[in-house]
Amino acid sequence: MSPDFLNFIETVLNGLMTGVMYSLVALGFVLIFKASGIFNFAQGVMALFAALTLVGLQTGQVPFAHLINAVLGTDVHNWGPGLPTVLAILLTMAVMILLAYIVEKVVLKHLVNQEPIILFMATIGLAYFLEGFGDLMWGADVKALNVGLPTGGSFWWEDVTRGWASEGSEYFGMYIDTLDVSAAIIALILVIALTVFSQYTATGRALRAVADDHQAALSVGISLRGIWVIVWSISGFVALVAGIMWGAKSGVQFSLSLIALKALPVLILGGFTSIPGAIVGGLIIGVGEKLAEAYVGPLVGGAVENWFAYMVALAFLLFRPQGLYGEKIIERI
Amino acid sequence: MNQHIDPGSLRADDGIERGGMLLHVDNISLSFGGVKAIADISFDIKKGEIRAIIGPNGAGKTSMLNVINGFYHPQEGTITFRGEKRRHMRPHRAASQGIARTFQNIALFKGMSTLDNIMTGRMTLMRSNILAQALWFGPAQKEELAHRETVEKIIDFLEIEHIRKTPVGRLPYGLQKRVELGRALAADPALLLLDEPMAGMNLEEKEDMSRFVLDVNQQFGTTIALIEHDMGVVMDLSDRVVVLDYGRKIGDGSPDEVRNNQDVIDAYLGVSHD
Amino acid sequence: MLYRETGDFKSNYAADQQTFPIKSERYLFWAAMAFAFLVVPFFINDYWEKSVIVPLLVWAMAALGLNILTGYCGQVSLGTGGFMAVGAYACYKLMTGFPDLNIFFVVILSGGVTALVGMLFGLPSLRIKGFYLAVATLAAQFFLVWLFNKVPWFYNYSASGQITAPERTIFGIAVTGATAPPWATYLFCLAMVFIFAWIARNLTRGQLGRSWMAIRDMDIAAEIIGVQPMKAKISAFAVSSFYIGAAGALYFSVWLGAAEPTEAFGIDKSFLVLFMVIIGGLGSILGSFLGAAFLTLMPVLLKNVMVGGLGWPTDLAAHIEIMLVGGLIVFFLIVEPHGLAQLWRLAKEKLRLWPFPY
Amino acid sequence: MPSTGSNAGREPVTFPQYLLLNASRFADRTATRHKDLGIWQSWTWKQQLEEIRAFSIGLQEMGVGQGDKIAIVGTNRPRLYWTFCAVQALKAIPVPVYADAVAEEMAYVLNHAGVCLAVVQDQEQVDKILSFSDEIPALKNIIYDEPRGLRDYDHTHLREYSEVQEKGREAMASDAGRGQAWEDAINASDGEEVSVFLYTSGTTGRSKGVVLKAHTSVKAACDTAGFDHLTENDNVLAYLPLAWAGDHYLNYAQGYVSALCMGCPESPETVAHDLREIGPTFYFAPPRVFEQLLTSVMIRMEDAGSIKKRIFHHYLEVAKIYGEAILEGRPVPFGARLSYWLGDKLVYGPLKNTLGFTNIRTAYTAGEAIGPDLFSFFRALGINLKQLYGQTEAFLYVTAQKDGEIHADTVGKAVPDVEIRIADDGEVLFKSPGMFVEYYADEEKTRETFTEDGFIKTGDAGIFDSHGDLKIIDRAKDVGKLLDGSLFAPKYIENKLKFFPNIKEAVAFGDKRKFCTVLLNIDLAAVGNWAERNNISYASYQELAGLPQVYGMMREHVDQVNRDLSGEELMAGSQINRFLVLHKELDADDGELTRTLKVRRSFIEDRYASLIEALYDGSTEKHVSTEVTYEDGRKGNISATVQIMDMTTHPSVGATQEAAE
Repeated sequence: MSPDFLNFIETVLNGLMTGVMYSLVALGFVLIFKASGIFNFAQGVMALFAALTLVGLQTGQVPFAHLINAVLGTDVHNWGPGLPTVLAILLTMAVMILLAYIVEKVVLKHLVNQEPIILFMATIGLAYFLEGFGDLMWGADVKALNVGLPTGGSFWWEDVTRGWASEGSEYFGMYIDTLDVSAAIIALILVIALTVFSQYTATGRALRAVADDHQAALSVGISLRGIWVIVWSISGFVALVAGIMWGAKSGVQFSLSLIALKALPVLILGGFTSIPGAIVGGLIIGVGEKLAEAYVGPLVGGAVENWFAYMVALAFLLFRPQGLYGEKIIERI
Repeated sequence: MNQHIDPGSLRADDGIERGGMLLHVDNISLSFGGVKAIADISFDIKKGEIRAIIGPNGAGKTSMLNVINGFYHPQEGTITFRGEKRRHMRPHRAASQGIARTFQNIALFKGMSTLDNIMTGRMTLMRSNILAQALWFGPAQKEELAHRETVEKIIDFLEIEHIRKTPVGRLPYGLQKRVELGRALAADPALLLLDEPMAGMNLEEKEDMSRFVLDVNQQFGTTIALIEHDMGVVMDLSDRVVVLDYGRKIGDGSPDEVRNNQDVIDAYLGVSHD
Repeated sequence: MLYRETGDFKSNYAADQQTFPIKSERYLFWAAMAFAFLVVPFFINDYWEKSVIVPLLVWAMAALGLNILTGYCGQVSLGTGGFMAVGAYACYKLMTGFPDLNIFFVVILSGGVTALVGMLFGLPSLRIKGFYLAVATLAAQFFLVWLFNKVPWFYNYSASGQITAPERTIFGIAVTGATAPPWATYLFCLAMVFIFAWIARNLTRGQLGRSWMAIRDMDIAAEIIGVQPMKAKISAFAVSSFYIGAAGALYFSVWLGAAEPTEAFGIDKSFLVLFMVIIGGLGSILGSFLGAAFLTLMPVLLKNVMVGGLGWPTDLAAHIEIMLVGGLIVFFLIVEPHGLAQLWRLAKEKLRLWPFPY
Repeated sequence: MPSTGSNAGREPVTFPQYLLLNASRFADRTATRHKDLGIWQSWTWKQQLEEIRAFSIGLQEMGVGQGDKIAIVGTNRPRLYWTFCAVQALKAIPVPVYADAVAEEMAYVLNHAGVCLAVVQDQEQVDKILSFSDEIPALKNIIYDEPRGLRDYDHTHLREYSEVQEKGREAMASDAGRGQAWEDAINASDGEEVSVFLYTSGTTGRSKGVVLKAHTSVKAACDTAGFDHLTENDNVLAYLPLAWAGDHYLNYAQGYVSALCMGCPESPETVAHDLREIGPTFYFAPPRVFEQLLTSVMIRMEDAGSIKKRIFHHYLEVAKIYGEAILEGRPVPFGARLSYWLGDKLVYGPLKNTLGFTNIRTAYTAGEAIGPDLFSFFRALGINLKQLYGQTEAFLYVTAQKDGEIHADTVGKAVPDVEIRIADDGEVLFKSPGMFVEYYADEEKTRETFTEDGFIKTGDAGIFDSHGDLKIIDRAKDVGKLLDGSLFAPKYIENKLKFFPNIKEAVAFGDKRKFCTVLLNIDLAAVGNWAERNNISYASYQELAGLPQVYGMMREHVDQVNRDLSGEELMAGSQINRFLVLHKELDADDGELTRTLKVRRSFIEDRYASLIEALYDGSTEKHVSTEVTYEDGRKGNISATVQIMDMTTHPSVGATQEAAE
């Protein structure tokens, strides 16, 4: 195989890995959208918030230290060496569930019959609030997150791929980050778990019932608000996983919340209500983006990644407004 | 300013005599992804008449109206309106040719006042360009005020003066229906399509609405095609009735003829399909 | 309570349809305008100009634009920052390319250029709605900012990649550039915003405005009664982008004086303007102003209190501000989805009926 | 006053002459407004002249001439008001008819007047007239204002208003001198012709057609317009029935002589709203309208927040104490003035504004007695509300209160050029410039009404109080005398009692008896409310009426009335000696009230003869059993033992009254 082709494969593989991350975030969107019709813009910030909380707990930060110092004139930062990773993850999960509960109680409950666009705006507000709140609680500085996943390039894979190159060509093997691989595996497990959950558990069935028909679900005695708390908790969990992966990869910082925006084109491709759609869409966007950066980027000065996904989505929309997996809508009046 | 303007001036004028053919529906078939909604239906509407379209639920009545005003595009057949033959047309084109419409489930613009809703009905008759509108004073205002006057006459006609500036979302159902009729009338329609104008009304409201429909027909000479479930209303109001069932036409004629048509009786009494 | 409407009747439609049909309100409005135009210029200083009033006016202009698109026509846009960038760069290119062109026309032309770009990005709205459209506008946002970053022609190949506004005058008085006196920049912005608010009012009260609102409230019915969806939507995009572009031009040339795309025109600006429109009130000219005022003045106030008054660090204040803005958005959506303008309307209704409760 | 008038300096003596005058002196001032199609359509005097002239000549073309009677039927609409003038211009006679009259009544009036043409508002009236048209041979044509629904009617005898106007315009176009001839004919009049037939509403028997002459009508209108300083800057809202003498006088007659601007409401339902928009400067309403207004104000305020409510009531108190004094320019302490000023900003001003009363210079009420509290309420807000006493036969005004000389219980002094005298039996007699000629085609009634020296008998009994103001106490035929010879005016006493919100009805007895007694009906809503607030439980009206606490309350009210009566020289003798609270509500179904809810005195006297006997025989209670009719028509019996209470009377001195207060 020629090095060019191998480079191409490498790009595709990297794209797939990134795509998995996108899928992970998109998954959170889809879950909430299916169950409540809410397009949760705060999903990205939830990931950031989860990651911040996790790091904070792991490293033993005092919450709101900044504020406390400013108000009381003290100088506190840490309360101790921090919690073990597993405990920190569990605690963070508890925080995310609490958050879901509060969101339902304080926000959603009051917006039940509003138009989708209003709910969408509310989640934007929520995103801002959470962002400010997270920063206030844990500080805005970039933090490293280490939960013990392997990182760095895989030498084994480098060796294997070097052997694929045609004789005599200068090829030093493919670079692949082991973290990405673990992320992909975890994402896969998550997807399977969620599928199993929604297919085989009572709660899962209730979720699907609500997604199909709110009124009918209500009439058979499913508590909509309970469902909402569960769904937000699950997407909180997904956000936590995404936060861990992204955080471990590039540090816990504000830009993490922007991956939420990246999930949008993914959703457009996959459709707002389809879990497989989210996965496939994420992969397509991830691969497309990397390929575009590698092959189109140099022609126009780089950084194509920023907008390429949206343009793909836009083009796609014009031809198939209902998404990959959506049904054609017959409009009635 | 103050002289009483003959409401008849609202009538859109064309060359067709009263009683002449205004609309021909020829062999229209419409299906959605293999499901046939309308199968090979033909009928006509004469100028100046009230034509009822009746049939059980799901008979394809609303779809028929949707075809007539261009919202659905039939796979086969043609519509001839005022002598112009067509199969496909955008709804707003149909509107500007003089087909106005009310809807089964009220489709008013909820955020706008009664006045603005009815003014919107004059959409196809207003001409001033964006620049004139931006400057307002001058041609745009003049045009706006002239149309306002016409709209006020419709408001007067429908006896909804007291809700002129109320956002329609706040109005009770019966009044919303009336505003919707007003919006359709505002277009000076040559053909007025009414999709269940009396659905969900109490007896008194039905009587009011029937009176308005008759008045519109008599005073403005507007041709009306209406879908209605209340047989009493249909028999009282309409000049001719076409009966649909399962997307097919099973009867066509005067109210009496239709009443005695065996197929129609079967469709209504024999098999119920909802 | 403050209203005295007895005997304030209308004997023609022109009077009935005027912007301020109530006499006392009309007088109040003109008094306020007289104050803004004739009194404020004598007292305005550099701080008030740069930190409070000019920002307020610029954002009000942008909010007007977005309100036309989102509030009146119902099309959600997250591309405001990008369109402001188009206005700003068009302004820069026009200022440097045609040094003799009056800044007034530069701003108008910048709006015009943005309108064209807006129409282009508005095309998808003919096929897609709601969130899908929001995503499409995000494409505009990211693409445009990237474009201005990557194509040196836009920043005249300057080494820093920044654009800097040269001095331009009106009636011999500088309104852009470092030496422009505060009162001049203020008056320039005020006049622009006044004119365009008036135009916005005209457009929204007429046939075009009704066609926008019809599309917003029920697009299918609108089309059936004769609204051309394409004309309505594209015109909304064009007009909206015009305003946003003009705001971008003022933002760059009068307020900032220099700009660099990622910082000045990022996605956060899109959200900021969207928030102004929501908090102010969708579908309300007044709301655009109230929203802009609220979100411009609140940070100034918070900063003065927390940093100036309590001596807290700036970043802490910034976090609290973000949090508060987010919280307020949610609060407003819950308590009054129609924003400050609706609160104003309700208060007005109460006052008109005073002492009766209804 | 007029110098450029078309009748060359002569005082106009007919209303059409005033039309010509106004069209020249106030050509571009608005004469008439009408809320129609969303705005106040307006006509200047000049335009109004054009409209009237076209219609008038159109009528002429249809054959209308001197002495023809033209019926006018409908609500307050400009075209109907124009019809008056158009008809008068031809020396024909307008006959306004109540629009809500049933077919039978209308047929009577049309027949009696010999109407040959009817100008009506809409389809409803056309239908009504067509339903009896074959009974009225004289009636040849009908003209209607609103064409709606009439398109398919047989138009051989039916015309649209605008069509008639069109005909008039055509006639003028084809004959250049026609318009001038029309004006000349108007100017030629000496005002001796009949101006209008006003049919009395006919609460007692058939309606009578009051015949009024043009120049006397004009004179009366000029006198009162001068009295209240009405000018072309005034405006009014015409909302009372067009056929009522008051409306014809206040809006048409005074309107033409003072050239004020008259507004017509959009519809009878929107009067309150239209009133607020127009903001009249001169306003008339019968007491019941003011009463409803006050009630609705209080009810609406019930739902207000507690702070607002407190402000509202606080300042109402302030107004109650100082308002009238300030209105009349009497001395008031500075603090009170300040407080009233604040109240005006917070409560009175906005309140008047929402009611549409802000611009009122003069408001009148008349027709029946107005409660002193009600009267002062509006005056305390700063509204110059006054009372007048009028008669159709006088062409309205007999007396009116002068600004600054206001007493709630009088109707003021005679207006300029009116003479009043009180007959020996207490009946008020008057002679006025506008007084009528005769009842149309009813010589007998006419003769009965005039005294030998040319005064008119009003049928009302009255007295002059110490200020020389006229006080109407009752219908003359109901006024009687106690055995000791003192005057007994039952209605006067009853009204005083009924002004207490707790008393719904009162029936006084005393004519040819030793002393005065009353039967009372409590107001179930008001007293029930009071009982609830004081935790007094009751199961029925009967039980509530018999409670000792209620009797105590009634006793206070009766005592207050006695106190009032004792302060009035002529009435002091008829103080209430005994009273009882009736065990059932007086009810129209039982024949105790008329359908218009007026007490049928003689019927009650028979029905409760045993109770009345008990009132005079000194017993303290009486058992009665009364047959009642339930709403569904079934009959039943209720019986009760009714308490009778004795009162002490007060000596007849003015000083007593003041001391008591």
